[in-house]
Amino acid sequence: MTEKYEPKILAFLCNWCAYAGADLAGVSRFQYPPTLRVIRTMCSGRVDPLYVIEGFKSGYDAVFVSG
Amino acid sequence: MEVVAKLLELAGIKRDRVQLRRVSAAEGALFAQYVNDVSETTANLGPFDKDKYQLQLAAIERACNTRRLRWLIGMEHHLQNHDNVYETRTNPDLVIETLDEAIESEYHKGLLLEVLKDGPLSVREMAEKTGMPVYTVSKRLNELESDGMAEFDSHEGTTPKFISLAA
Amino acid sequence: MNIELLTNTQVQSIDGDPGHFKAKVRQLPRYVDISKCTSCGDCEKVCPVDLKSEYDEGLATRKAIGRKYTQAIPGTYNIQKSDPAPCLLACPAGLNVQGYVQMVKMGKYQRALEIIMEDLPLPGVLGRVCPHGCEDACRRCSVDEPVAIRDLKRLAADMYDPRDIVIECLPQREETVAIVGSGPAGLSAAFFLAKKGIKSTIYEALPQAGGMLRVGIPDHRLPPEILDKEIQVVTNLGVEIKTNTPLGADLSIDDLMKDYKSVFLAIGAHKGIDMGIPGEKVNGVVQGVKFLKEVNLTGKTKVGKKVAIVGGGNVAIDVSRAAIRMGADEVTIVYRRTIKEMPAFEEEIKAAQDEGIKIRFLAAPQEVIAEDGKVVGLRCIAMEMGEADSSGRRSPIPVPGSEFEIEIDQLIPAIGQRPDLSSLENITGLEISRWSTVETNDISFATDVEGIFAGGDLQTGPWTVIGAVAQGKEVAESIERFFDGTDMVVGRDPIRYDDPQYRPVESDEPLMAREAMPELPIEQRQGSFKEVELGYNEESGKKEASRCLNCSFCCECGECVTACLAGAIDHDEVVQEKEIEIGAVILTTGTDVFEPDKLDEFYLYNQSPNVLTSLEFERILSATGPTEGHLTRPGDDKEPEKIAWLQCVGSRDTNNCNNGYCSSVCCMYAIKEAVISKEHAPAGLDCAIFNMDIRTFGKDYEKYYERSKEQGVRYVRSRVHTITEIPETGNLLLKYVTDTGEIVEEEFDMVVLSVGMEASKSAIEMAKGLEIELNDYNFVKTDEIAPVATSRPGIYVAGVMQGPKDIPYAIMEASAAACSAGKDLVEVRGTLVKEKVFPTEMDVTGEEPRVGVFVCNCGINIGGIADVPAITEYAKSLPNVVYSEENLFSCSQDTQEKIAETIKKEKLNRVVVAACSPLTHEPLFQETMKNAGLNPFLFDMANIRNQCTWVHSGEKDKATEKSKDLVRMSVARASLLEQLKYLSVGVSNPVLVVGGGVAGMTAALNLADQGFPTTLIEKSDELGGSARQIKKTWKGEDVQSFVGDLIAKVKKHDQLEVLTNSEVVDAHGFIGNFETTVKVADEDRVIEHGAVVVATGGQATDTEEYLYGKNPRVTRWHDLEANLEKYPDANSVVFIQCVGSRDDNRPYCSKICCTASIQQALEIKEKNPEANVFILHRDIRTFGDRESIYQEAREKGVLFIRYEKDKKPVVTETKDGLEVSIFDPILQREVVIEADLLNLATAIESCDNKSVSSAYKLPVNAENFIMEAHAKLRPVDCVTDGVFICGMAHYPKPIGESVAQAQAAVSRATTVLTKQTVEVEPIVSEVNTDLCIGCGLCEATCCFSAINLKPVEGQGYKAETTSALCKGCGACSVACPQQAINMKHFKHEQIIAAIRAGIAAS
Amino acid sequence: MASNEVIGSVMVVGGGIAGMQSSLDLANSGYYVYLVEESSAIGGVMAQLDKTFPTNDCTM
Repeated sequence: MTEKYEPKILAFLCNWCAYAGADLAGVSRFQYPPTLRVIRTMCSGRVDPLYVIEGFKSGYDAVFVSG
Repeated sequence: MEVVAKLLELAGIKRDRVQLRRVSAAEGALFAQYVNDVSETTANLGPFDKDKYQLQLAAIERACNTRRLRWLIGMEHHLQNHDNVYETRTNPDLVIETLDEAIESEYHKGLLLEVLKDGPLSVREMAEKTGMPVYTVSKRLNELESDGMAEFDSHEGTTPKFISLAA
Repeated sequence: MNIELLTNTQVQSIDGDPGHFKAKVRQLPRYVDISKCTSCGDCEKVCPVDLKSEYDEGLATRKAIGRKYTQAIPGTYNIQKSDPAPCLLACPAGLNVQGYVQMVKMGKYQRALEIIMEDLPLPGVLGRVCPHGCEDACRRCSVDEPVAIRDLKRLAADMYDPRDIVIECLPQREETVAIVGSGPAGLSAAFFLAKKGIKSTIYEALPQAGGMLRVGIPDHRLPPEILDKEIQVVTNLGVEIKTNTPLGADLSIDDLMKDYKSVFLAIGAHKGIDMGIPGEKVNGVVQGVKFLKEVNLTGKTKVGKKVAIVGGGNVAIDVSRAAIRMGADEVTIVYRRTIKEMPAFEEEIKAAQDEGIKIRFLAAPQEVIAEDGKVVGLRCIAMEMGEADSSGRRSPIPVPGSEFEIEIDQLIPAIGQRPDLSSLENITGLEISRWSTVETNDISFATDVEGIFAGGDLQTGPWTVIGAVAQGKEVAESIERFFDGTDMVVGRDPIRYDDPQYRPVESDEPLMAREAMPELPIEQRQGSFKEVELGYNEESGKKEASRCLNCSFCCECGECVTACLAGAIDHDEVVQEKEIEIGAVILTTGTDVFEPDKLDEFYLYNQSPNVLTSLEFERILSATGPTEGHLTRPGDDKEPEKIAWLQCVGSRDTNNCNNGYCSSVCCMYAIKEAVISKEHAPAGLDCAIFNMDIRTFGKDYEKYYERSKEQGVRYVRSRVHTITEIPETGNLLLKYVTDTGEIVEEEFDMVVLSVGMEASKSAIEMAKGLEIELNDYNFVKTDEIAPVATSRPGIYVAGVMQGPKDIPYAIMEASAAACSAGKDLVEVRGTLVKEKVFPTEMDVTGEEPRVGVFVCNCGINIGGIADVPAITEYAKSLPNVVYSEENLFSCSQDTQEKIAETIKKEKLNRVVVAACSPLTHEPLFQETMKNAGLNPFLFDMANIRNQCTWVHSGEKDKATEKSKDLVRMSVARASLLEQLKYLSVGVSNPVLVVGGGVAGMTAALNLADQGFPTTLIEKSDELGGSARQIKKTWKGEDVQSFVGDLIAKVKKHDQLEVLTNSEVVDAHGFIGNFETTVKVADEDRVIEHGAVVVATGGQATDTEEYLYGKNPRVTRWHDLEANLEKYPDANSVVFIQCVGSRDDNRPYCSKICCTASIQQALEIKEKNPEANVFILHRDIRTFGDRESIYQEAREKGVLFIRYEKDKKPVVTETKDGLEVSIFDPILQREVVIEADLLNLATAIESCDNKSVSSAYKLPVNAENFIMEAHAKLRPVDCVTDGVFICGMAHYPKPIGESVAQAQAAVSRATTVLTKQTVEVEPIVSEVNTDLCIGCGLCEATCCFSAINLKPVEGQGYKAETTSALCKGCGACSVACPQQAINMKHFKHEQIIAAIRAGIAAS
Repeated sequence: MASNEVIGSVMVVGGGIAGMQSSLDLANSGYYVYLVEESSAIGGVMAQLDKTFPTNDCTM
């Protein structure tokens, strides 16, 4: 694999679903690139559009919302 | 999230930069897969230049803060899934159409207010700075005026200049 | 809090009846004060005792002081001790042998001497002349040779001058003591008196002090300067020795009694005993003791050329060796018995013989032959050993006519000594025995004359030096008591140890030869009294000392006491016998792991270091294990390339061991170990599991098995028949026969034995003591329909003590037992519990944030990948951070306490822990916050393990960078966190049970019995569920009568309402306060309740396979179950297993079908033994002791044929019936079976649970079984608080497990229902009413009806949150057009801060 | 205390995973618990295990 650009991605993970899923991915040692910067929210519904914009304004390359 | 994605698209930011995925507590493998996908997609899009989109992001932020959009964001779910007072379901296409129209209008207005922040500008100047066609600028300016968000300021020669009344 | 933990404790007995038992328990001390120990580990560093670590399965060592494992609870240290070591018990003076031997091992000679001199003032002397009974008692004798204890004592005294040891003495008292005699007894008494502050003066008849040590032992054995030095040890304490001062004319006892308050007579036994033969008074005959006295005092005496010595003791040998040194040409010892009986030390006899001394065994002197009054010869008679007398001792008897003469010019009798009493003659009242010894009290050594004590050889007759020393010490004690006027005897009886318990001697204890004592060469000994034994050097001393087996575990060297700065160690703690009163008892003592030593010849477990048990292997994989998780083999630390697992070691085996059951967990753990090995090892590790059947019957286990195949784990269906070690490589050669009959030899680097469980001996003993019935395999016997009740009412059992099972089921049983015990005691619930109080919370509002960051290594889970020190250092540079540190395990109890301390010390008001996941560990750390007086919401976690190091293990630098980013985000958020208060809401105690099968009814009945108003809803029109289709449990209990009984009880119960034809429609509310809408026969009813038990059940599926539904001869198993009598004539019955299970559609095992089919097969066989019964299966999964019916079926001729998933049997219709064709893997060909009857073991699926799962928001797994909160540890709780699951709604299971899980659900529900209030997380929405315009969008958005518009006077409508309902999702906040709603703990500002912090400024 | 008076406490013998669960349940539902453990710390065999199936969770 060639050296690829490694982006920084802002991630919002729902406490009960995706965050737990991400924990489980860890427990199962599924490997993925270290691109995410995770913010835990109680629900993906908590993710205000303003947070997404704030993410881009701060310089993230993408925003990933999972719940 | 749909609203944001649409706004970003209007601003020329690829909507792939915002990704929404469902992952349950039991789907560790799926989560890892999604991260791989998103990372890959984003890598292909290349770095996001936040400075280049400064104006656009500010405009989107403004748009998102408008009551109209927030109302629509809040109502979207309700409109699509519940009956209205006449016990009929609003036509989903109509909801989307309304939303799209609102998004576009609020975004444009956001852009105008952003460029007007630094002082009075003419319609042509606004069109130049925002990249919108002159006609659209006039139309949105008109809307702003009727909302009480902008007003005529002065003439520079024959060219009328406008100022923002928004915070 | 309400659990009193009694560690090191055993139950002795339980008396009484259900409701009021009295238990006697025995608690061994920890020897460490829990309240003082800081778990710093300093004691462990200095402890000299190396023991095998049980936690690491013997693959590493541990100390006698320590913790079971790092995260142990309680986390304080513990000293392991057993009874006093045999060496100590054998020593008359009770020296702590193990202690000083360990100190010599460590090279700490001073400390060794300190230990020795607790009991003995003459270490160098005894280090040379002690008869060392301790060595005879040494348990090392059973391995090779005893530890050279005496020589090690000498080494200590050689290496450090005993005179430099500080002897602590009490302040001097007024009373003084006179001691007559300066031998070992006198010196010892003087020494111990001095320690007690009692001054003494020693009167010695001879010109030099030392008694027999001076005059009875020649210098080649005890150099006089050693004796001088050690007498100084005594005199340095202020003891005066007056030599040449005998009792007698010039000094009477009365004189002494005038000047001293007490007199100790210790004049020894210096008078030789006559032989009693003619001629023994002639010239040239001299008593041995006299001879030695002359030699020792003057250095010369008359020595003949040809010397005969009579006797066999040490004196005889000493005389002989002295005579040789003094110039005798020929020295002969005449001894009546054989060398075996000779009382002299073995090494002395040998040395004498080496030096040229002859010993005439079996010869007795008869007459001294004299010429001119001078000895010229000795007539002797030969002896032979007679028959043993009543005491078992054989006496020598003369052989008639065997007289002979030897020519001599000197005869030295040395047959014994007795005290010379001439100086004591005029003491009135002193009683003398017939052996010329002084009679005293056995314990106090007080004579009949007040104030006069007697000891040493004077009291015992000739005995050992160490015996005399011991008596001297005892006399000192008596004299002190005499002075104090207290009873001299009481409390001094020696403690007897009839059956002392020691550290077991390992069967594979490595042999180590005893270090040889260097000696003076023979040629240098003649004419010289130079010391013969030269003493060990340090190196051999340490080596010799390391041979000690540490029989008592702790050696009581006291090093830990010195090391412990907290002063927590107390070696004097004693055993506590307690009686506790309880209402019920739950036994959960677990099992032993099968020890493959028993089958060593086959498995080479003891012979090859690379054959391990699975538990040992578990330790190798563990980050906390001996290799810190690096997968290497113990033999040579090589990384293995091929590992084999051998299944069923000690399970399913009635040939080699009597364990006919399946241990239920080994398949799964072997798969797990293989999968994890592959993760730990570089790519290409070959993992092969040799098995008979793979039994992955638990929830999601089958999927795990299938995934392991994808990950490359290899499964070999074969039992290995020979294992041989390849000596050159240490590899193991496995020979086995494949399914197809091919013989294969394969080499592996490592072999892991998947050992099963075995009833533990101690548990068996306890159960018998408590009169609790056991089953055939010594597990506690229970009924299938009462799975946690033992045969003794009021005593319950849970876990593997009842039989092998996996963790979730053990936990279910544990809760079930808690339910049963609780039910017995309902009337007194809450009478004995207390409540926990936390320190008052500090209000930090308005304070500048002071953030503390704690970065966890999680063993190597984080630290092995990310650079934890760098992250910790980095954290210090972040704004608001005032403190940061790293921990090995942040979650361990000691670290928790340390964090709390640090919070207080550093005045932290925000805490960030960078470790694992907040989902699992946040509550723990929040408790720590509370303990430190901080609000628990001022805490944040950075998940740098689950979401970082574990998933980026190949990118260490990037993982470190990401960790730093995550810490930065966490700190940014934490700085803005605000304190929140828990809200408490009342609990309503009615309870709802959904599902009227066995599980639901059991749950409902148990709840109602405990006084909770219970509503049981059942969707069909009758109770009973799927159990109605079953006739018998596998153990043979009648299911229909059980179910009928249950239904009757349920219907009758006054606390229980049954609603049939009912269904849950909708539910609102939360733990403690649910509101459920139930549709009862088309009518909606709202039920308020505090908890829900979901038991919606499972059912057998239909199938379209195998002509089911097309041919009447094809049935499903429960059709057959209900109608077995319909088919009495069937002569050929075929069962097909896994119909619809374990396939792509339902990738799980239905768990019960193997047992059910075998049960039916047996019934058919019983009714018609001639019938041919075939079971076509993929694996037979008769877990636990169900294995026994599998065995029975095979014995009765049921034929089992295996098929593969992709080679299913084919069923065709024929004229007379059916034809089943299947590929037989053993015959390697297609076989065709004619069948009258075909029975399909169709899969068990979950009943429809959609309405329930959506009403209570319960996630289901891919196969529609309701998910538990944690697959391993919370198998009964649902993800939604207050909702519990049991029965087949959770997963297919037999009745027993359903009953247990139902009881467990009750127990879990009880923990909610018994509370007055429950606390509600304060993470809820908050409305800024100034901004709120009352639009109602929030209300429309909220899925939980937690936010509503309420009229406010003069302001129209305003939104308001119902905190108890709010889940904190934040949807309302996003929906609010006014941005008037914020979420507590996830505030807008907090999230924005975290977003911004995620991108490094740099 | 009268001999037939019911006592609101329970003794749990064995501090492994099952014993701990029983104790926690009982203590949380209003009973005083004596947890009797033969060794110096609770945790039983489970504390020795590296990970647990089927989730490969850490056992601590």
